[in-house]
Amino acid sequence: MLENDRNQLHKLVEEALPELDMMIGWAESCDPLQTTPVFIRDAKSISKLTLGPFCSQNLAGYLVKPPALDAPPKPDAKPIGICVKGCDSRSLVALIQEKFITRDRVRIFGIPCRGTVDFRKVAQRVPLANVKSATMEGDSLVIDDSGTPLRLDLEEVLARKCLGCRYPNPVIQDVVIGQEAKPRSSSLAATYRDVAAMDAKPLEERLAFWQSELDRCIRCYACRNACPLCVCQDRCIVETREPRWLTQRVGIPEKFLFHFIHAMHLAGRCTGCGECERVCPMDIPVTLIKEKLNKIMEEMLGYSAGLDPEAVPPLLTFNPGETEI
Amino acid sequence: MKSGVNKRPELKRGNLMAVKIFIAADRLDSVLEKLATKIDLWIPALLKGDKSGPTGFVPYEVGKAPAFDRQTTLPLKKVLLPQEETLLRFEYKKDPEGAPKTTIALDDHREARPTLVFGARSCDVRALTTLDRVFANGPYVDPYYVERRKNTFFATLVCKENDVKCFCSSVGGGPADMEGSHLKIVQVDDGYVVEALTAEAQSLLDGLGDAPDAARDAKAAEMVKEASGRRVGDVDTQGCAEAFRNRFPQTDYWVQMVSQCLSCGVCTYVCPTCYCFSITDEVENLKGERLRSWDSCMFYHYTLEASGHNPRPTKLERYRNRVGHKFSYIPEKYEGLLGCCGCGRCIRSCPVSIDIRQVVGHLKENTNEQ
Amino acid sequence: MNNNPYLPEMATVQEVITETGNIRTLRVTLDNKERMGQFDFRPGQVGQLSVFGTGESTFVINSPPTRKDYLQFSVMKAGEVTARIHQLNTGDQVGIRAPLGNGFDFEAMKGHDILFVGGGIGMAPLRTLLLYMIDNRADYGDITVIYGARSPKDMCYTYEFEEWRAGGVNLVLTVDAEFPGWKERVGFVPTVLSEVAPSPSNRIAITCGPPIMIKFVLFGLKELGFEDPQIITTLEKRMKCGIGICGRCNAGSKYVCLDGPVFSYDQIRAMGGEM
Amino acid sequence: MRIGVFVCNCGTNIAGTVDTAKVASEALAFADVVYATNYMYTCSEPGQQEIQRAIGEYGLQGVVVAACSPRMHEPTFRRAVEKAGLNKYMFEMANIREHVSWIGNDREANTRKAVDLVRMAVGKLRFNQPLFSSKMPVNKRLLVIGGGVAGIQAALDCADGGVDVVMVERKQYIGGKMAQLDKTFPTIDCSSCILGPKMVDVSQKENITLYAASEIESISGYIGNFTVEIRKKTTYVNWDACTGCGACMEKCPAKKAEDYFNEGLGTARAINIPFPQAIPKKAVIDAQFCRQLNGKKCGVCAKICPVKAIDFEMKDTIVTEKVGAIIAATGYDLFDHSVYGEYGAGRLPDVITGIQYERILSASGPYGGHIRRPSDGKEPTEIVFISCVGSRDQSVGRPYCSGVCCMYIAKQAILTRDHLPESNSYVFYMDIRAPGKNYDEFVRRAQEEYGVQYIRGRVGKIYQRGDRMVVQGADTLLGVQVEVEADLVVLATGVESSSGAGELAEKLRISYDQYGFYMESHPKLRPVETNTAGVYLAGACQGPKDIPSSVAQGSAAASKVQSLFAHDMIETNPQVALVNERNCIACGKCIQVCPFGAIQWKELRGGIKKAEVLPSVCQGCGVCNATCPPKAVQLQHATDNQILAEVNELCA
Amino acid sequence: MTDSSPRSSAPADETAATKQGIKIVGFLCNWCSYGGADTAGVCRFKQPTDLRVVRIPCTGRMDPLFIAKSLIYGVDGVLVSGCHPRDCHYAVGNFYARRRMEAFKAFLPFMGIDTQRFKYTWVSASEGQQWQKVVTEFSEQIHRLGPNPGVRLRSGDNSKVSSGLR
Repeated sequence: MLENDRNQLHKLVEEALPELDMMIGWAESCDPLQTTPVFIRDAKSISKLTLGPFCSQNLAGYLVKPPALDAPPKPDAKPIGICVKGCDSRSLVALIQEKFITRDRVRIFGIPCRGTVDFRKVAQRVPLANVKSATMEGDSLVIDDSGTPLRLDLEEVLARKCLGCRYPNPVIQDVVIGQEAKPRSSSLAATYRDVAAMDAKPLEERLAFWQSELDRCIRCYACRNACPLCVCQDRCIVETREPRWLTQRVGIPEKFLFHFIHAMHLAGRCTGCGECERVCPMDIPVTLIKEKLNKIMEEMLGYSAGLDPEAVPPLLTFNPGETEI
Repeated sequence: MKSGVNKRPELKRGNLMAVKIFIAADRLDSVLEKLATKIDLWIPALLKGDKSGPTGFVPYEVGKAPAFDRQTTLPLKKVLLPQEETLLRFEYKKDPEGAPKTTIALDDHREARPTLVFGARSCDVRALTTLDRVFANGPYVDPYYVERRKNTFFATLVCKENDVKCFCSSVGGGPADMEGSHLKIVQVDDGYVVEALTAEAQSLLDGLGDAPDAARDAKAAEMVKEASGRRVGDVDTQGCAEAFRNRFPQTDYWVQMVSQCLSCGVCTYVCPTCYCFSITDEVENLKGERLRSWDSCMFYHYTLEASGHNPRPTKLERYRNRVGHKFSYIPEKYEGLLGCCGCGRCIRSCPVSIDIRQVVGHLKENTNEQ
Repeated sequence: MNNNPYLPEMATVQEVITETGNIRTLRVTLDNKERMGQFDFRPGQVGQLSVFGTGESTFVINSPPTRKDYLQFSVMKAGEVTARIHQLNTGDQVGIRAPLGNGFDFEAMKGHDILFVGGGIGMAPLRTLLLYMIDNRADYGDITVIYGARSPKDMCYTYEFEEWRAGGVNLVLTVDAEFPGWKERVGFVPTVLSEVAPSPSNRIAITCGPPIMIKFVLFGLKELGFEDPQIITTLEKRMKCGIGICGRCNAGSKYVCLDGPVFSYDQIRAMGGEM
Repeated sequence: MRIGVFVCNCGTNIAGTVDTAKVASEALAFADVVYATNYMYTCSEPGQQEIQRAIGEYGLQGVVVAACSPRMHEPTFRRAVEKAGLNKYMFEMANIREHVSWIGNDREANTRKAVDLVRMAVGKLRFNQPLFSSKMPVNKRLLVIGGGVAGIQAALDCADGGVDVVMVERKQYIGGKMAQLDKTFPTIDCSSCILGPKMVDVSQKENITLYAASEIESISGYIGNFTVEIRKKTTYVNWDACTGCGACMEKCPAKKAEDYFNEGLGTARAINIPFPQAIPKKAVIDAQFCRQLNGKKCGVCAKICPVKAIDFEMKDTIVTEKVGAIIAATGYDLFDHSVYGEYGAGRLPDVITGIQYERILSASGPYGGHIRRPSDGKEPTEIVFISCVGSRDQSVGRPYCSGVCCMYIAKQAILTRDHLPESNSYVFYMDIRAPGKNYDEFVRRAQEEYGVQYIRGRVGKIYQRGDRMVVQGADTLLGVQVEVEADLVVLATGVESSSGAGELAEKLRISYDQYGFYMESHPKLRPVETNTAGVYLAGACQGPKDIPSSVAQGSAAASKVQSLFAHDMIETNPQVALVNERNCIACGKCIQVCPFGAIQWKELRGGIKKAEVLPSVCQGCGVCNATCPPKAVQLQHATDNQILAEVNELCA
Repeated sequence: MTDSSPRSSAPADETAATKQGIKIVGFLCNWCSYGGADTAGVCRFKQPTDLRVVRIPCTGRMDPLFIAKSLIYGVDGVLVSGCHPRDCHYAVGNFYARRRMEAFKAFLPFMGIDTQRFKYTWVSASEGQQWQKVVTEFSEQIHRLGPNPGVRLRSGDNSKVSSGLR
């Protein structure tokens, strides 16, 4: 099935490429459990494009952080083709909504998603050093660790964000590749299960948890830079001295404030793609912080980001009547 | 001041009696506990509950289990170059007479305590040769680094297994490379054979255990032999300095290599040879500190000038500089020494799976094709 | 210097001169009298000026080594540190790490004609060498200085122009547009350069100023027949340590703080790297 | 930076519970503070001189005064430091009186708090920057919105002062509610006799441009430089031609049109000039009732019109005017009494409102000034007035007093007795509110000379009995139930904000209260200014008012405008937002949230967009600053670093 | 990481905090609540002395991150007060603020910070008595909670706190 989808993608991209500035998709990398983003400008590179549960990166951010060069797009530039999973598509909607991208500048290849593999979960089963290759066979992930192939149920090694996924199918797309996928969650409760579990703990335990987790933060800013909606990037206030919100100290307060800044700047904008958590080299559940704010936005203001290109993010507007929000 | 690392007499390997001990796996904890009474002890350890979670070097605490099973997520450079350290303290002193005159007192007092890193890897230790050149052998000597360096000892594991991202042999090292190490640790089935490689390392082993029996000694020797023979990685770094210079102006090449880069600092922070730092002042009322903290050449602010001009404004220039620094600028400055130890951490931790081996490997190709 | 190259020496501001709306000149002396007496440097070498609590910034010591009553720094307000420096008063203490960097090769220039082309604050690094040459006038041939600023009130060191001229300097001043009372030239520096048209033979040109000016001055010098090794400039980069360690000011394998800031154009071309 | 700290004793106001000498000595130990002292009255002339002396002597670059509230003396001290050569924004105040000495007696705790507040002020001051005003030209034209008595007064005052005035009135005539009144209290002046000449003045002044039957479409710009779009509504009559002869009205066959001017007490023709003295005296076709416009064959007016002014094809047009100041004088509306079912309103034809009764009393009214009841035209003999209908009643969302009802009931009762000497008037009231000059005397006259019976109490019910109505109520003074058989009941309906007030406020970018009345800048000290510079208020749009108050406020607003227009240029407040283009990521969020439209796009070379603040429009609220993710927009004098500095001093 | 930072591992100096009294930072809008606090002062309405006021032009200026900064770095309580809804000097600044602060208030406890340490309220310039009530009640609330430990406390052994995720 995956093979068919890949062929379909190749064919569609081949047809579309002459009208495109470039095509952004995934290609296999040196890591069998993760792809690498690829930027295709000529037909002979199309074969590099791949699909499947290792395509974890959210490519939407590349549209606002252009590859390599930092110039504003020319007005007559051709559209950019991009592969998006369900969650990625919401980032795209949010970026269109905030007018960072115009809809006609992108050709969206929608990929219904059955979940992406979290390599850390695989690592719990088999030392990563041993993973020579990984392939999908039906619903199983088959790991070749130069011994007997290890068969893992895909469900067991899915990324945390996938488990509560409500939008596996892109919410915006021009073409769709493959079969529609079934949502794993249809309720707030299922989507925000981890948030609820955290909320259920006593305050002191939550503080201890975050102190311990954030203590590991090395402020490499991978979470920030991977976030498609962290549109400030190089201008981010966590690095500036004017204004000067943070020092270069490595204390927990600094790290707390950094993650507060990241979270508050995404309040009402985060689409829950989980990139911040995926990229963290220190395995900090960074997305969980944003999930809490997303839950607040949904419950308090009935707003879920990245679904309606016409909507106004809730913290950029107000309703005089909401006396009891 | 010219007190370069290379001149330290204690590091010379004289006619040493091969002092070896065996530490049974179940005695490791008590041995470490004993060691920790002699010297400040750092070990590789889990940084999070998960056994597959991130690891790094931490000061030993009783009961803390070392994580020897794999390379640490974070390198050991912070033992010598902490992410944040105080370069000096300053204090504004008011004239007691109340006149507006204020004087400033400076204090750069520092202390380097004898420290042992138990469970380093050869790539990590090898990386220090790069840092040594920069911090200790330039026209200016960095006293903070050098004093720590002189007081720090390394007990290095012979690498049992490498993963697909390791390439230490490509950059002059190897799984059993003991260059710069003071103790050699070989993992055998039921414990560790630890061998002193220098005189004062011998004293560290005093009273920690008995010599290994013949079988274990043989097993250890066999493992060392196997590891020494193993060639890890196949990147051709010959002439990469020259090749880089030729590639430098080829924007297309760098666009291809760097397009997926997020310009985050992961690769530099996990890199054992990346040492770039920033200096900032922090002050509270009359007292303050001048801090040195890790910086990253992948960050925009790293080179941003007060005028607003930035010589490396995009990730293209920044990534190119990173590659150039390691494979061209450092070799040029230091007689061919590479600024890379082949540990593969940057590949492993890169959120978008950028492979520096590929970037370096393609430097020499004539075309712009990947 | 002490054995910790990061540790500044304490110095005291002796005088503050307001040059223009956003440029001030500080004259400082090291608090250690003995050190001040021995302090030696080459024209073009730099110092790291510390305002403790805000940070350090790099400036050329623009007084010449031949005049050692004080060390002079001219500071344009651009960032956090320079803004604090502008708030300094006579009697305030600062930290200094100096001399750093390479400086001008004034020995090699002996016997040559000299052309200085400066714009705005770019005159500061030239001033140290100019005054050195005036103080050793016999060693050098013709000295022509082309100095331009946006307007008369953006010009530094106006109080010294007479002294420069008296020292045998052909001083050509220009501003971008006509201003009431301005009796010198009007026009951009590169234009004035081609009007003055100094001969390139046996001459060394030293230029410093805003990047756009440098770019066109280079064209102008080339047109006049200057070769790369004859053209010398000082480079600007963001610096922190100032001693070739922290990594950020490199151009290729050279560190501007350590190997520079003075480079000839053939050197710059050879370095590669981002500017 | 060299900072001087001056701690004020304020006599014993501060020194009584704060050890000011200790505050000064502790302040001297703060970084950058080179001089600190305490002084008896820092705001006094010698106190200010002491600051100025210290600035000179110690070369101070910034000054902190710890004294009363900055809302009190910040301007004073800013002037003082400015005189000594400092930029006035290199100054901070620590409020150690209202916020410290006056609210606690614990000397030690107070002193500690005062020291903290001084430390925060010093901390902020380190990040202060000299700020400079810029100058903007003033367009010396005035827009008056609303042609009631307040608007007319303001327009005439300004026009007399030589100001070009544009007046916009949404009705087809000016004069507002006052034009509908018969007499005015407490002097019983004829309303139209005193207002008429003013209306005529408006039409005749060359420097007043009147747009009647027009509404405000949009307003952009800022003080000194507004651009206003005015929608001229379709009248179907070319007013340039119309002479107001009235021939069309006489011949118009559609006679059942609603007579708005007479509050529905009679009928009008579909083409109408509402009253003989109307200004402008121009006809308007009511499209709802016109036969021609409803597809029937007619066009009589077009045929009869001697100047061919009728134009059935007419459409709304938009005209643009540029002005430098705006006075809102949009007046009020009357409460819809039908919510009080117990008063039978709507069902009982002889329960009418006060304004309807005014029309009945008026000689130019529907009944020619004879008092009759609407139902059968009979002269009433028993007349009941009920006050506070839609005033002072929380249950209908009108808790406020309308202020004018007590007086106009008294007036109407008196006039009733004048017209019908045999009649009896009863007034049900809650309290008598008669605080104006000669007002209370007037009410007394009604009671004592005219025999009007005042009954203190609420009316519970009105119902029909025969051809009369029974008014049931309680006399709370006597504690008895009262029942009056009445021929006519007049409800003193309360004042409420004009319909559409909210929409207009949004166009004007001024705020309004929960009832829709416009907010003044300060309830006491800036009663006619709004918080949008260049927009002023006159009359009942700001709250219920009687005629003299409205007129006074009209004149007050006019004087504000004229003092503004006395300057050719105005200084802008530099405490506004400023974009650091280097950090701006062009996300547009600031533009999205700015309540004043003060931020716009600016294009740099290469098509790069950046946000740009218009300093003259910016009011300095800082919403943009709070919203901007990279903090490229900084509110000057309340920058992130300044606020963080204050917070940091507390975290230390 | 904390192990290389001498500062972050230092325990919060609670004795000092107790000795110095509780510190509450108040962000007050210039037009209403700052005036209300002035009014309370003019009327000599006695209040606890723990509050330190930062004057801001409008609650719309209030970035919730100022609150985060204060609480993370150990201020004991944060009180934000502005004009009543619909009475904003800038028409709508407090409407924006209300949403932002409400969301922030719900978020704080998730990170382990007691939401009771933060309060926002609306007090007009004439409501001196109301101001007295607000300050008194909030100060008492913070006193009951005691000094804010902030997040400086050493987290202890990282490996012992389980995430409970996955």
